[in-house]
Amino acid sequence: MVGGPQGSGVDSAAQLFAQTVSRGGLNVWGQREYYSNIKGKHSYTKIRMSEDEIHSPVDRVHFLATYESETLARHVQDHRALVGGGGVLYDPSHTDETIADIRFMDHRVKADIAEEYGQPADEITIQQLLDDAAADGVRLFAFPYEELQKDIADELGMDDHNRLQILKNTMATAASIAMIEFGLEHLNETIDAIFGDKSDRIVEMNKVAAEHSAQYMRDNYEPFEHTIAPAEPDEERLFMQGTDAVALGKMVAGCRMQTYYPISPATDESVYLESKPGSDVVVVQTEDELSAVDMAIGAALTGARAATSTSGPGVNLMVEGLGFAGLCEVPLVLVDYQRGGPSTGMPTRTEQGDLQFALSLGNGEYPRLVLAPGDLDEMFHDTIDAFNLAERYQTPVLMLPDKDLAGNNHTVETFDVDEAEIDRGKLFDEDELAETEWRDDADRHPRFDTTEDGISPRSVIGQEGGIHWLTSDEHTEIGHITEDVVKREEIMEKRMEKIETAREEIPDDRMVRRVGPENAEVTFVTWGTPKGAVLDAMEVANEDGDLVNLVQIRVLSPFPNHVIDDVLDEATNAVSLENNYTSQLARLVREQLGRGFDHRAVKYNGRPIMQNEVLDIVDDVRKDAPDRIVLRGGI
Amino acid sequence: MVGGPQGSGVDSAAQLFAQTVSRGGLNVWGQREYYSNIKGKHSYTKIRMSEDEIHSPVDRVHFLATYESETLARHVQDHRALVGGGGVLYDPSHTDETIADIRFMDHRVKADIAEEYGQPADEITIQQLLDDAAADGVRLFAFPYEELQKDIADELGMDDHNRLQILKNTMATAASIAMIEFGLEHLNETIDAIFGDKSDRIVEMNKVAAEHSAQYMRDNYEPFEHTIAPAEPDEERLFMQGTDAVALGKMVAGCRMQTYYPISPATDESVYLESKPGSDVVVVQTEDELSAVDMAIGAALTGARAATSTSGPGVNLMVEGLGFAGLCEVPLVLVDYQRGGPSTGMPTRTEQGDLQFALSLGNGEYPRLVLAPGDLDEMFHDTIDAFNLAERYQTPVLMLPDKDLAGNNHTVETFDVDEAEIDRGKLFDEDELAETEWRDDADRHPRFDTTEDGISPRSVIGQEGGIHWLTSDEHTEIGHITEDVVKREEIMEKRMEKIETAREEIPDDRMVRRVGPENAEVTFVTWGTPKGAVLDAMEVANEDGDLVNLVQIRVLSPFPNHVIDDVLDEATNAVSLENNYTSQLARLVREQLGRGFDHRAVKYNGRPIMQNEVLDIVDDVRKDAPDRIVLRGGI
Amino acid sequence: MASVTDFKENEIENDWCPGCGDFGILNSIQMALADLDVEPHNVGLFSGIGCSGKTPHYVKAYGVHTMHGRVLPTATGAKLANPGLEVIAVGGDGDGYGIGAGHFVNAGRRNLDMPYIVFDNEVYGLTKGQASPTLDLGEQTKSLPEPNINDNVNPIATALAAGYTWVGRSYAFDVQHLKRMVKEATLHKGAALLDVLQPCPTYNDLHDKDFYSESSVPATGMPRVYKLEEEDDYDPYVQDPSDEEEVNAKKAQAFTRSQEWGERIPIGNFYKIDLPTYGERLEGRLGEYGPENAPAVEDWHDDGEPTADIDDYLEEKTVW
Amino acid sequence: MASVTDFKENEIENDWCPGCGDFGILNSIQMALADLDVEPHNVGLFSGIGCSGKTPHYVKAYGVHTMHGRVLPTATGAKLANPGLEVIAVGGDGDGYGIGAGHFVNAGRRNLDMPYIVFDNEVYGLTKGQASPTLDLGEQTKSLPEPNINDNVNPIATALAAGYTWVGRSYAFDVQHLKRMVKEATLHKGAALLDVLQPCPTYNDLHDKDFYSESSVPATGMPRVYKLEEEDDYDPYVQDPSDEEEVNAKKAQAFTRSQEWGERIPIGNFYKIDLPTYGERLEGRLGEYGPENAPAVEDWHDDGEPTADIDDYLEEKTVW
Ligand SMILES: Cc1ncc(C[n+]2csc(CCOP(=O)(O)OP(=O)(O)O)c2C)c(N)n1
Ligand SMILES: Cc1ncc(C[n+]2csc(CCOP(=O)(O)OP(=O)(O)O)c2C)c(N)n1
Ligand code: SF4
Ligand code: SF4
Ligand SMILES: [Mg+2]
Ligand SMILES: [Mg+2]
Repeated sequence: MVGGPQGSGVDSAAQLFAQTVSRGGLNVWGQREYYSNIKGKHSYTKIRMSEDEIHSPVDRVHFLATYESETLARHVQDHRALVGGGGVLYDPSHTDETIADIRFMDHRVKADIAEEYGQPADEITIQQLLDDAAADGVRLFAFPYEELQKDIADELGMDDHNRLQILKNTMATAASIAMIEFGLEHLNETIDAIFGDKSDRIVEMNKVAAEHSAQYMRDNYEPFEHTIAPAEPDEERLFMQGTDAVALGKMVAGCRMQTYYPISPATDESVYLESKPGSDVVVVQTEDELSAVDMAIGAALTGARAATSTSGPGVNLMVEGLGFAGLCEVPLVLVDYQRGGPSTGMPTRTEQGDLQFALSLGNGEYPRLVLAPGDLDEMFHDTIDAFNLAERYQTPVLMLPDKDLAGNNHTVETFDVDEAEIDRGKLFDEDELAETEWRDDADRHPRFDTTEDGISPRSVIGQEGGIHWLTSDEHTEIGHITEDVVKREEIMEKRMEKIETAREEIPDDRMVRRVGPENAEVTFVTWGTPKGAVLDAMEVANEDGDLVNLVQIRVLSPFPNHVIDDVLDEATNAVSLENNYTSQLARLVREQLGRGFDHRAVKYNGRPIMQNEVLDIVDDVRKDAPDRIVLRGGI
Repeated sequence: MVGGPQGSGVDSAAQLFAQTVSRGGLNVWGQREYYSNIKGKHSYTKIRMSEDEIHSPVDRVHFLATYESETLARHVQDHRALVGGGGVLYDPSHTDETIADIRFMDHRVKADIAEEYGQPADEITIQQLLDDAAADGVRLFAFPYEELQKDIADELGMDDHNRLQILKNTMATAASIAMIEFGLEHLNETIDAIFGDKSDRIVEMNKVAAEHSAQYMRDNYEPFEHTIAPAEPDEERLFMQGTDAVALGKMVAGCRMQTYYPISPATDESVYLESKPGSDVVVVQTEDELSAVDMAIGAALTGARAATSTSGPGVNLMVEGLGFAGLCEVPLVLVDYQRGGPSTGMPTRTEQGDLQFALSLGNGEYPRLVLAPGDLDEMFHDTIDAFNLAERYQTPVLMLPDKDLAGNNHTVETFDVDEAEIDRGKLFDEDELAETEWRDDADRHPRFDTTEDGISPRSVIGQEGGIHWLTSDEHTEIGHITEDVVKREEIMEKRMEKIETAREEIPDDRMVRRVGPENAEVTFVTWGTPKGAVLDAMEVANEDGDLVNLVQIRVLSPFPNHVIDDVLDEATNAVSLENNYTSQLARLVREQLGRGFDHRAVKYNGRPIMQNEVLDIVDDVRKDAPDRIVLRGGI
Repeated sequence: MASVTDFKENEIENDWCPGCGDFGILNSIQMALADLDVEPHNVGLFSGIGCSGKTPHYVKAYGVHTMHGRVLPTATGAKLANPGLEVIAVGGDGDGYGIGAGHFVNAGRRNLDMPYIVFDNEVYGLTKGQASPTLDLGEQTKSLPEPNINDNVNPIATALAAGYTWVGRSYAFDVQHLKRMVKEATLHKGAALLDVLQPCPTYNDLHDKDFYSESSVPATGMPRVYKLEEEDDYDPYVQDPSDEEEVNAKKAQAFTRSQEWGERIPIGNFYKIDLPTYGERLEGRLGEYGPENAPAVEDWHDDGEPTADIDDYLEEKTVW
Repeated sequence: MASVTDFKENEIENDWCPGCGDFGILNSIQMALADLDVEPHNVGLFSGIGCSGKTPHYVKAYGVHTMHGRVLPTATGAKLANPGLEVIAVGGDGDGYGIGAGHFVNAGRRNLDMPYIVFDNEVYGLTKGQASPTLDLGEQTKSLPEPNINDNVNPIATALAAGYTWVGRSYAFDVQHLKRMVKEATLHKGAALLDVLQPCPTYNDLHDKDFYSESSVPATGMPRVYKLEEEDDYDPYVQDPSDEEEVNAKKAQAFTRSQEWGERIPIGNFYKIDLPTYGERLEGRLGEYGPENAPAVEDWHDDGEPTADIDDYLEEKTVW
C-alpha cells in the first residue's frame, strides 16, 4: 500500500508499483481510495499481487509506504491496515508531529485515536503510533527521503535537491520493490514505459533515484519477511481500469457516438475514448446530462450505435430521456458508474445504490434491460452485449458497474475480441424499404407494428421508404399521437411484451453465473463487484470442503426468475451480498419470487466489500448470524 | 353525459348541468375526458347523480346530450355509453354526415364502425347509427338548435341568431334538465351564480334560452323514463375538483410558498392558489421543474412550509431535488398528479403509473413518505398531513393522486377544518437556540445529531444560534462534508431510521382504511382513486350478502407491513386493483411481505376504473378468473 | 424532386385552433423544404412539446416530437450522427427559452450546422395560456388572471450573446418572408436561430395579427413589422470574420436592433457570420468526419463480425 | 456587529489548491459581509457543486452547498420565503453558465434582489479540468488532451440579454476591488451578476495570475485587467429607467464592452438600472409582502391550531 496527500503523486507511485509487479508477471488487484478533492486530502492505493488470480481487496497489507503523517496515523495506528509482521516505510524527519497537527484528518479519527490513547490529540506523536505498531510486530523502515534526494542530486549533477521532490514516488516504489525482493529490472522497464516519451533525462533521474533508494534499503535493513518473485506466465494479461474496458467494448460494439457530462467516476471512460481519435468515436461533452442522454437518443435514431456514461447524480437528469427512449423504442446504452449516494453523496467512494432506481426510473411504465458486470472481462463483454440487446429489444439498456470497478487498475486475461458478435435486431435494410411507397399512406412501413414478440422491424432516419414519426406522446403504429383506448392497449402491450421476450431469449447462463460446488453450505447471491470477494473467499473457504458457492446475477432486468428460484430451492444458507443499505437485490428477489434470503449482508460506508469480510460472514453464518449483516471494513 | 368538440363549450354545459343538479341537493360524480388539444377534438363529461353518495363513474349513462356528430358516432354506436331505454339529445340538421366526414375521430374507431356495419365509412351516416340505437331501445330526441336559436333571438329582440351559438350549452343543459324533470329552478340559480358577475343581459339570454329549450322538449316529447327530483338534504356539500381540495388543504396547513411549472393536470391547483391572493400563498411559476422543486427546498430551509405540484414528466425533473431534500432532511411536499405514461404519454388521461418510481426515485437511498388519497376529502386532509409528516420526519413527502381525482368535479361533504392540526416536529425555537454560543464551535447545535429515532432537532436559516450547513455531499452532524466511514455509517443509519420511526408512529388506521364486512368473499386491495369504484360496487354486491370488502392503502411508504399481512391472512380472495400495467401495488406488497394476491386487476388505457368493472371482477373471481385481470372499459 | 404536397402528411388531422399562426409556419417550412430540393426521407424534423411541438406530425418526413424543452439536444445528436441529413429543430418559446434555455445558450457555443425555429406566441399554448418567457413584464393576455410578474427574455440578444452565427426573426403571417428566412437559416452553415412572431388567437389577444401587421401604428401610419433587408443602412453580414472590429460592430448593431419593440418591430436577418461549424471542428479532431464518415455509417461490422481494430489499444495495456 | 473573523468557519479545513483564486473570492465575501453589518445567522450563502461550491463551508453563516447547477433556484426559494435574509448565491462557471444556464437566463427575468457571484476559471475544477463554457474555442489548458472544440459564452452579454439589472466583473486577486463589487452587487436592489476572473493554477495555465495582472501586455505596457470606473467616458448607471433611449444606449455600451477581451480586459460595473424587484412585484400582487410578511413568518398557526381562514373559499364551493 502507498498513501499520501491527493495530488502529491501517490497515485503515480501506486501506478508505478502496480505496473512494475504486473510487468513482472503477477496478477494485480488495486484499490484506490481518495477524497472528492484536488489537492491535499488523504489518498491511498492498496495493491494485492499474486501468481494466482485475485478478484478483490483485503483489509490488511504486508507493506505500507508513505512520506507523510496522515497515512501513518490512519493506517498504522488502526491495526486494520497492516498484518502483524508487516512493514512500514516512512519519512523519519517528521515523526514528532502530533495527531492534532494533521491538517485534513477527520475529527472523528483524531478523537478515536485520542480516546484510544487516553491523551489529547496534540500530545500523541506519530512516533508514538509507530512505536506502538512496532510493539505489535510491525517492522519500521525509516527512509530519509531528503538525505537520499541530496545524494541523488549529487549523482545527477544537480544543485538543488528540492527540485527532486517529485522523485519521492519513485523512491518509495523502489524501496518497496527492494524490500519485497522483486528486483529493479521490471521497475526500470516501467519507468521506460511511463516516462519514455517525456525525456531521457527524466528516465535517467527516475532510474538513479530508484537505484539509490533500493540500495539504501539493502544497506540498512535486514531482509523483509514477505517477499515475492516475478513470474513468467504464458498467457497474456492486460492491466487497466474498468472504464477502459467499457471504452474498448464500445469500440468493438460499433458505438460511434458517445456523449458525456463530466462526473466522477464516469469521466475517465469518455476521456479515454477522446484520446483515441483513431477509433472514430465522436465524443461530445454536453452542457448537462439532460442533453447527454438526449443527444445519444438523437444519434440512435439515425441508426448509429450511441451511448452515454455517467454516475448516479447524472442519472437523475437522464430519467426524462430514458422514458422517451423507452416509449419510442430507442436502442440506447447508458452506463451508470454507481457511487456513494444519495444526491452528490460521496463522489469518489463506491456503492451499489442505484439498482432499484434503475429498475423503476421514469414516470409510467416501459421495458428496460439492466446489466451488472462484476469484473473487467464482463465490463468489456457486457458492453458489447448491451448494444446488441438494446437493438434487439429496441429499448434502453442500463449497465450498473460501480466506482470500485470503474476506477481501479487490475490485471485481466486479455479480452477475447473474436468472441464478439454484432446483432442489430430487426432492422430494415434499404432494399426492403425501397419497395415501400412512402407517398401512399396505406403502403407505409408501420414502425411500431404490433407483433407477437413485441418487437417491430425498425427503420432509421434517412432511410428511403421508412418514414415514420416518434413522439413522447402515446402513438399509433406509424408514430402519430393517439389517445384511443384500443390503440393504447395494443401498443402498450406490444411494448411491454418485449421484456418477456427478452426473458425467454436470453440464455440462463448469460443471466446468471454460478461458480463453486453445487451443495455448498453457504450460497452467496450477489451482483456486480462483490462477486470478486466471494470468488477469493471461496479459494480459502473451500480448501477443506464445499463450504461456499457463488451466484452472480448478471442480468437484473429481465429478472431470471426460475433460475433464482432454483438457486434458493437448493441453497442451504442463502446470503445476499451487496454494497448498499436496503439490500436492493434481496428486495428485487422478493418482489419477483416472493421469497427471501436467510441472511442479507450489506455495506454502505463507501468502501468495497473485501475478501476477509466474506470469510467472516461464512464463519458467522455457520454459527449464528443476524438476518441483516452489516460490513464495516475500510478506511 | 354531454359531449362535443374541445373548446366549443361542452365543458361549460357539463359544469352548468352538474352545478344545477348539485344545487338541487343531489350528490354528483363527474368524469371528464378530453384530448391534449386546445380546440376541436372530442371531449365529454359524464355526470352521475344520486341522493345517495357516489364515488365512481359507470360506463353507461341514461341521457346523452350533444350537438355534433363525433359524440354520436362514438357514444351511440358503441352501445357502451347508453343504457337501454336511455335517451339522446342531438341536432337533427347534420345527421346525414358520414363516419368518414368526422374530422378528428380516430381511424381505429372509424374502421371498427365500418367493420361492424360491413360498409365503407363514407357510406355510414349518423342517422344510420341513430336508427340503430333506436332499434336497441334508445330514445331519440332531435333538438333543432338553430331554429330554436331563431326563436330565442326573436324573444330577445336580436337580429342575428348566429351570435347565439354560445347558448348551445345552456340549451342542451336545459333540455336535459327538462327531460329528467328536474325543474328549471336550480338551473336558473346556477345561471345567476355563474354569469351573475358578467352582465344582466347574459343572465337574461341564458335564462330565456333555457326556458325555450325546456319548453320545446315538453312540447314535443313524451316524458322520459328516467327522471330524478331535487332533494333537500341537511348537511352541507361542496362541489369541486381534486386540485381545489389540495389547494385548500395547503392553505390550512400553512403552506405559504408554492412553486410550479405548468403541466396537466397539476396546473389547476397552482392557478387556484394564485387566484386567491388573500390566502397569502406566494405562487411562483418557474422556468422548469428542476427549478420548481429546488425553490421549494430553498423556501423550506427558512422554515416556511413549501410545496410544489406536478405530474409524472415533471417528477422526472424533480428527482435530483428530491434526493437533495432526502439527504439534507428537508421537509418538502410534492404532489404528483399521475397521468398516462411513460414520458409525455397521455397528458389528459388518468393512470396510477408512478408508484414504483416514487418509491425509488433518486440515486442512492434515502427515506421518503408516499401518501395516496382516494377522494376529495382525503385530498384535503392528506395534504395537511403531508406537511405535518414532512416536518415530523424531515424528509420529502410525495402525494400521488391521479388525473381522474385531480380534474373531475364531485360533491363532497364539507371539510372538517377544525379537525386539522399543525405538527412542526422537532423544530428548535428561538429561545432554546439563543443560548447556543455560535462563535464557539464546540457549543453549536448539531443539526444532524444522531438520535435514537433518527430525528434531529432542526433550526432554520435565519435563526440566531442555529447556524449549520447543508450539502448534497454526505455530511457530519453540523453539516460539513465528510467521507469518513464511521460518520457515514452513523449519519446514514440515523437518516434511514426515520422511516422505521414513521412506520411505528403512524397509526394503522391512518395507513390503511378498511370498509365493508369482515369476512367478505372478495377483498379488494387498492390505493388512490379506484377505491371509489369498489365502494360503489360494494353497495350493489353486498345487497344480498357479505360479498365484497375494501382495503385502501393510504400510506405506501412506510409500508404498513403487519396490517396488510393480516389482511392477506384473512382474505378469501384477495384482488389488487390499480390503474397501471404491472400491478405496482401488488409488486410492492410482494417485495414487502413476500406474498401475492389471488388476482391482480389492472387497467392501463388511460380511463378510470368504473363501478361496473369492479362488479364484473367480483363475478369473474367467484367463477374462474385469470391471475391477471385486464379492464378495458372507457371511451 | 419533392413538391410541397409531398411534404404534407395526411394520416393525422391538424388540430391547431383556427387562425393560429402555426399554420403559416408549417406552410413556410414545407415550402422551404420543397425549394431546398431535399428528399423527405433525408429530413429530420425535430420538435419539443407544445402546440408548436405537433408540427412534425403534419410534415411528411422523419418527424421527432421529443420532450418538453429537449428539442435541441435530441436534434443535435441526430445531426452529429448523420451530418448528411437536413435536421431542423422547431419548438415553442416556452420550450426553447424557458425550460430549454440551458440548451439554447449552449447550442450557440457549438455552432452546429442546424436551424432552430422558435414559434414565439408569448404564451404556453398547449397548457392553456400561461405567460411564456417572451411575454413582457406587466402584460396581461386574456388567459392570465394577473399581469405577468416576470420580465421577458430577448431571444435575439440572447442568441447573439450565446454565439449563434445566424440570427433572425420573421412573422408567421408573412409566409413569403418566413419561407425565405427558413431557407436562409437552413442554408446557413452554422447554428441559426429564427424567432417567429406567432399570433395565438386563442390565448394572446395582445399581440395578434392585428397588432403585428394589420392595423397601422398611429404615429407612423405603417404596420408595426418592418423588414431589416429593406433598411438602407442595415447589413447583418460579417465580411471578414477575423476582423474583430467588424465582428464587434455588427454584433453591437444587431444587439441594438434587437431592443427595438413597440411602434416598429424589425424582422429579417439581424446577424450572420461564417465560422467553422462543429462538424468542421470535429473533422479537425478526428481526421475524417462527414456524411460518408459519421456515426450513422454502418461500417463497423461485417455481417455481424465487428471490424473495429483495437489491437493497438490492447497492446498499450498488455503487461504480460 | 460581526467582524471578518466572525465569518470564518474553523471546523472544516479549506481544501482548495495552494494559489487558487477561490481564496481571494472567499476573503472578499467575508470582508464584504463584515462591512455590510449583517449578522451571520441572517446570511444564507448558497453554492453549486465544484471547487467553488465548497465556499459556504468556509464561511460561518448558514451555508447551503446545493446540487450542480442548482444554486440559483435554491437560493431564490430561500430569498422569496424570507426576504429579510441576506441571500447570496455563488458557484462555478460550469455550474452557472453550463448546466445551470437555464436558471441563469431565467433568473434575470425575475429581478429578485439577490447577487450571484460566479467563480470563472474557464475549467471544471473539481472534475479535473475539462473545458468550462467560458473557455474560448481552440484554447488548450494543460488539463485538456485537445484544444477546446466549443466556442465560449460571454457571461456579461448573456446577463444583459437576460435582464440582470446589475452586471459586473471583478478579479479574484484584486481583493479590494472584488470586495467592493461584492458589496455593490449585494446592495443593489435587484438581480446582480458578478463574474469573477478566477485563476486556477492547477488546471488553467493560460489565464493565470500572470496573464491577468502581473506581466504587462507588450503592446500597452500595462496589466491586462483595467477598471471601468477609472475610464472617464464610462457610466454604467441608467439615470432614468423609463427613458427607453437611455436604457438601450447603456445596454448597448455594456454589450460592446463585454466583447473586449485580449490586451485589455475590463472589470467593474458594466450596467446598472433600478427596476421593480420581484419582491416589489409580489407585494403588488399579494397586497402585503416583505420581511414581516413572507412565507417564513410563522403566523399561520396558533400552538398547533391552523389560523388560515378558508371559509369564504369553501362558501364559494358550497352547493348545499
Ligand atoms: C417536463 C414537462 N413539463 C411540463 C409539460 C407541460 N407542457 C406541455 S406544453 C407546455 C408549454 C408549451 O408552451 P410553448 O413551448 O410556448 O409552446 P406552444 O404551446 O406555445 O406552442 C408545457 C409546460 C411537459 N409536457 N413536460
Ligand atoms: C448532475 C451532476 N453532474 C456532474 C457532476 C460532477 N461535477 C462536479 S463539479 C463539476 C464541475 C465543476 O466545474 P465548475 O462549476 O466550473 O466549478 P469549479 O470546480 O471550476 O469551481 C462537475 C461536472 C455533479 N456533481 N452533478
Ligand atoms: S392555443 Fe394558440 S398556439 Fe396553440 S393551437 Fe391554439 S392558437 Fe395556436
Ligand atoms: S482545481 Fe483549480 S479551482 Fe479547484 S481548488 Fe484547485 S486551483 Fe482552485
Ligand atoms: Mg408558446
Ligand atoms: Mg470552473
